[in-house]
Amino acid sequence: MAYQDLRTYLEALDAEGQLIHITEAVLPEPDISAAACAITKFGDKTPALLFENIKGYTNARIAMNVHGSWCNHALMLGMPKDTPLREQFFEFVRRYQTYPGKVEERDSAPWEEVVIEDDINLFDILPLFRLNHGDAGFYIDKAAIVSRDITDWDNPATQNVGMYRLQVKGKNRIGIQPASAHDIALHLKKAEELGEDLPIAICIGNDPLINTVAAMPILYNQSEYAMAGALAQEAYPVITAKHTGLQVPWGSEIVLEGKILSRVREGEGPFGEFTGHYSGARRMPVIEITKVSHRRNPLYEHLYLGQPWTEVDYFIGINTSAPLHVQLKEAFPEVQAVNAMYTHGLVVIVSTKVRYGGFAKGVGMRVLTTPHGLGYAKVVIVVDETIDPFNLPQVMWALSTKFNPQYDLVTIPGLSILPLDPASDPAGMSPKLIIDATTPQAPEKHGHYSQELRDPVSTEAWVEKLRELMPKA
Amino acid sequence: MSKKIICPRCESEHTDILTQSPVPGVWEVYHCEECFFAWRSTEPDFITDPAKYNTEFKLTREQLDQSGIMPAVPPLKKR
Amino acid sequence: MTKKIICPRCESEHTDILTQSPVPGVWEVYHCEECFFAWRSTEPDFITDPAKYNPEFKLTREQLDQSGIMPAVPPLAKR
Amino acid sequence: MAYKDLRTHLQTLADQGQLVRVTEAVLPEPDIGAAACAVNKLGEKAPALLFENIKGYTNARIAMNVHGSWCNHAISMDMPRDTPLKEQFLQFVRRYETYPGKVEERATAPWEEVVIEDDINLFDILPLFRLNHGDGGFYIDKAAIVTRDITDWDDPETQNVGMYRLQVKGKNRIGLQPVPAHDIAIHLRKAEELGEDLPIAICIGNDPLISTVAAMPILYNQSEYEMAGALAEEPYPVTTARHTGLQVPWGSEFILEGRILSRVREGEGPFGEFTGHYSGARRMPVVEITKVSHRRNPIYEHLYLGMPWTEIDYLMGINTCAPLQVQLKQAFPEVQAVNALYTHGLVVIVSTKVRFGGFAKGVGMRVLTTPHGLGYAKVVIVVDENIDPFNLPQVMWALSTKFNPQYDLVTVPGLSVLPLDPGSDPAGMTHKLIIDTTTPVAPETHGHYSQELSDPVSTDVWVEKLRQLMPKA
Repeated sequence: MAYQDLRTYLEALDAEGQLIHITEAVLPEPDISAAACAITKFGDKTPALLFENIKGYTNARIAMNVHGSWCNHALMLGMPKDTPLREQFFEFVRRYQTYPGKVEERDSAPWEEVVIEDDINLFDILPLFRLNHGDAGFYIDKAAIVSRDITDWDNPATQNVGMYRLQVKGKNRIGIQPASAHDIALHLKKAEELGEDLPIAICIGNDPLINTVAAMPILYNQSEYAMAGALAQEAYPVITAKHTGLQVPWGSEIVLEGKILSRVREGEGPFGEFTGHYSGARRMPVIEITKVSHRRNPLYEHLYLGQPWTEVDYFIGINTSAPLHVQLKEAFPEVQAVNAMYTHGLVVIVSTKVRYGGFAKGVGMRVLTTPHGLGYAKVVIVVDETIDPFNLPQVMWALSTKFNPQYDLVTIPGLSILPLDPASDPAGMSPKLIIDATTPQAPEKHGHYSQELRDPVSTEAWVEKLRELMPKA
Repeated sequence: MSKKIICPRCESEHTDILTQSPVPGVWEVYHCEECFFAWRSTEPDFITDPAKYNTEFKLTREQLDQSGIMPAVPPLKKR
Repeated sequence: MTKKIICPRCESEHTDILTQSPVPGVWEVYHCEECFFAWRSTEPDFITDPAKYNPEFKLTREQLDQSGIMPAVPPLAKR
Repeated sequence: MAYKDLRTHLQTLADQGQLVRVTEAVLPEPDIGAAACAVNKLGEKAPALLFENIKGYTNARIAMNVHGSWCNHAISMDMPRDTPLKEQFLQFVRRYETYPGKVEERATAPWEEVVIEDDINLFDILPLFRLNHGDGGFYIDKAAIVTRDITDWDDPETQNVGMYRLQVKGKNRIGLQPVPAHDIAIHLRKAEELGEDLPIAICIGNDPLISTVAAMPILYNQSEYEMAGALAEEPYPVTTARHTGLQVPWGSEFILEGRILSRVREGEGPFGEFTGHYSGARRMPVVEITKVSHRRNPIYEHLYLGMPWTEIDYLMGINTCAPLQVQLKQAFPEVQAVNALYTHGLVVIVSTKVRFGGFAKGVGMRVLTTPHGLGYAKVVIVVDENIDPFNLPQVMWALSTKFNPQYDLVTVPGLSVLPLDPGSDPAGMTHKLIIDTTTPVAPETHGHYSQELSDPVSTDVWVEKLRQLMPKA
């Protein structure tokens, strides 16, 4: 069953013991981010946090760490909370491949309850706070942002839902970072070529799936709502926001509408990014907000990010791995699974059958040439089909026994990479590595691999037998 | 304001109050109209005090004006 | 023995019974005096049957006699 | 020390829910190997197994997986069962640095209860079985093996306790693999130069610490019993076995005494090894057993090994890390922790402070030149001090953001590695890699690292606060 809004999902998390209500009075800084950082120290089953008593506010509520564990991720998919990561990955891939899912347009939405069009002050409407100490200001970092190509407005395939960082810089003024490779940058370019503003809708406090999709590298002409419908396995509800005419999630808590000002660039940043490093400051586009709508007693949702692992790593793990998996399998059906969970896929581990000598290096080069891999994928490790790429100790075993740097290491100089990679030099350029940790196949003949250990016959039967005999915790 | 509010980051005086806490007197949020920094009065002093602000993150309007532009502004076209 | 026991690995007939199960009749353990292979009568047939033994692991006395020595036998020295 | 023999230790494991008794009748093959392989598929907290009903035997008992989880390892160190791996490592290093510990010589031992000197048939005394299908026979793979230098018999420093694989090839005849680099090979060489046999004692079914020490790369003139005393933090009890005059553990279940036949080599192998590959067959020395002693109703202890992770990876994990840590810190006090858990240290991850540009590569080269690293350490990954090398997702983050192959990758061609490394080509030779994933410091200038994210102030306070609020499982 899918959750159509954040409230329903938080209730489900609560029922599963995956939500902590923080009722003591906390300061916006540094308490909220310190707590959201602290919760990540408890392992990979942590609950979400709901702050219900924030000093200075009368009724603000802030949800953090909503996606911040594999348990929460499983519950988002409607799976049992202890579902192993690998099974979640394969279920995600399976649903992803049912794209397009259904989208259901509704006439009215709960977020229409309160409307503000005059004297907008976002600082009064949203309980904004600083996330990391070096951030330049108060960011919105977990919004689903909707835009369209104004030169092709009626073509729904151009509508994009993405997640970009937003620095609230004035009462109704927001800085936005549209990375050049992302869909919204294409929309902005077309509008700016004509000297026109770009309508935009910023949707905050959402059902968990649309946020997952907004942060996912899908193709330009794919619809995020149809993808959310595929992942939900039921029709995804949307509604048209009348002020801009953009489709937004029916279940959002808060919808901000406005426009990106044409041809304006203004100081933005730094902001602590998913790389675990601050981004530095650059001049970036500016949004003016002209209408705010929200539910009564709205929930504000935010995402913590820091040095891994924090919420962002759970949030952009499986949804980065799944498209790579599907795209690689189109060329190489031998591919078994793709783990691109490290820093949005700067490190990618691929498990594959090997058709012939040198094949695994081909798979590695293919990773480097996928749309996402072109800008990420700095180190690609290819392992045998018998290795689970999500099981890092197994990957270390493959590296320890299957890898000989004389034959199995490929360095490609001077490739492109996202400029946020702090190691890139100059920013945006890096050599990349393919590490072939598969067993050599003919006509490759180095090493002496013929006799690999396999599980004894009847091991599987014993797994089940021992599961019954295990001491109950 | 009786006391001038100085931006902790760029030390400009072009600052303004963005908002005050809905519960009166708990905090105020300021922002800087030069470097776009924002801060709350209750944050730790290494955020709010210009003398204690982390030097690694100090940033002036001039530096911002020389920073990179992302994305580039395209040439104008006719529709 | 009425039936000759053949070593599943090197197929020599120089085999012997090492032991029989303390509970009578459950199994016997054989070994090969040529290639030093040992097996129990109750093991799966891909271990006990010379025709089904994994060819990757087949090994003869001749091959063993040509295999590496570890560690090398040192020259004799006087104390 | 809590555990002076295997029985006491098994009782403690049982008390802590870390022992499964298998009472159903099982066949020696394939059930015991399959079950011991299966138990590690049930997660990182796997219990030990005690087989109490083995078809064909009247009263045999076989203990498997005694060391086979970090819980069991913690219990063997008398620490709480859920102690995190890194804490176990640091505690292990702390006790290791108190070497030499005390040794207590006792006049009698429980293993003297039953003595067999005539018509020895090991197949009747020990419930031997084949572990992996490709093994050349029935092995003893978890014995503490004691020898001395016969040319310097009275110097206790020459006494060695090691763990070497043993193929039981006849009623009282055992094949032994003494790797040339190991201490026992030095003893054998001296005896064989004189044309004399080498006395040997094979001790089976031991307290957990002596197995840990026997599998540990300590120095030639260090005493394993004193090391066990240091790790136990109390005197380690030993008894002199009169037939050979060798000191053996007081608590062993079985003691086999005999001699390595001088200048004899005979076919041995293959055996499935810790590399996850079979070893092939070679001609190796032969042991003749002349006296067997054992406790009444002895417990036979065995170790499963296969594709990681299995018991052996837990048995020779932390005890491989600790000596490397101590040796590296002698040169570089900046070193924080060493993770050499992967295939006995073929992959090594070192966390260190960085003194100046290029320093981390120096640390990597030092790893390659430690006594153990010379024959292992094929891939060395150096990470910053704030990375926990035992936390692989953190290591992947360092690799993803701190590493630029143009500057940070060192390939050293043609180094030595143990011949069991299946990637070596020819066997025993390989290229090796140093991967520097530390943050560049002056005078290194590449990349843009100045602003790394750190935990918000008061995160520690929130960890404690949230610990109280966490839902109880």
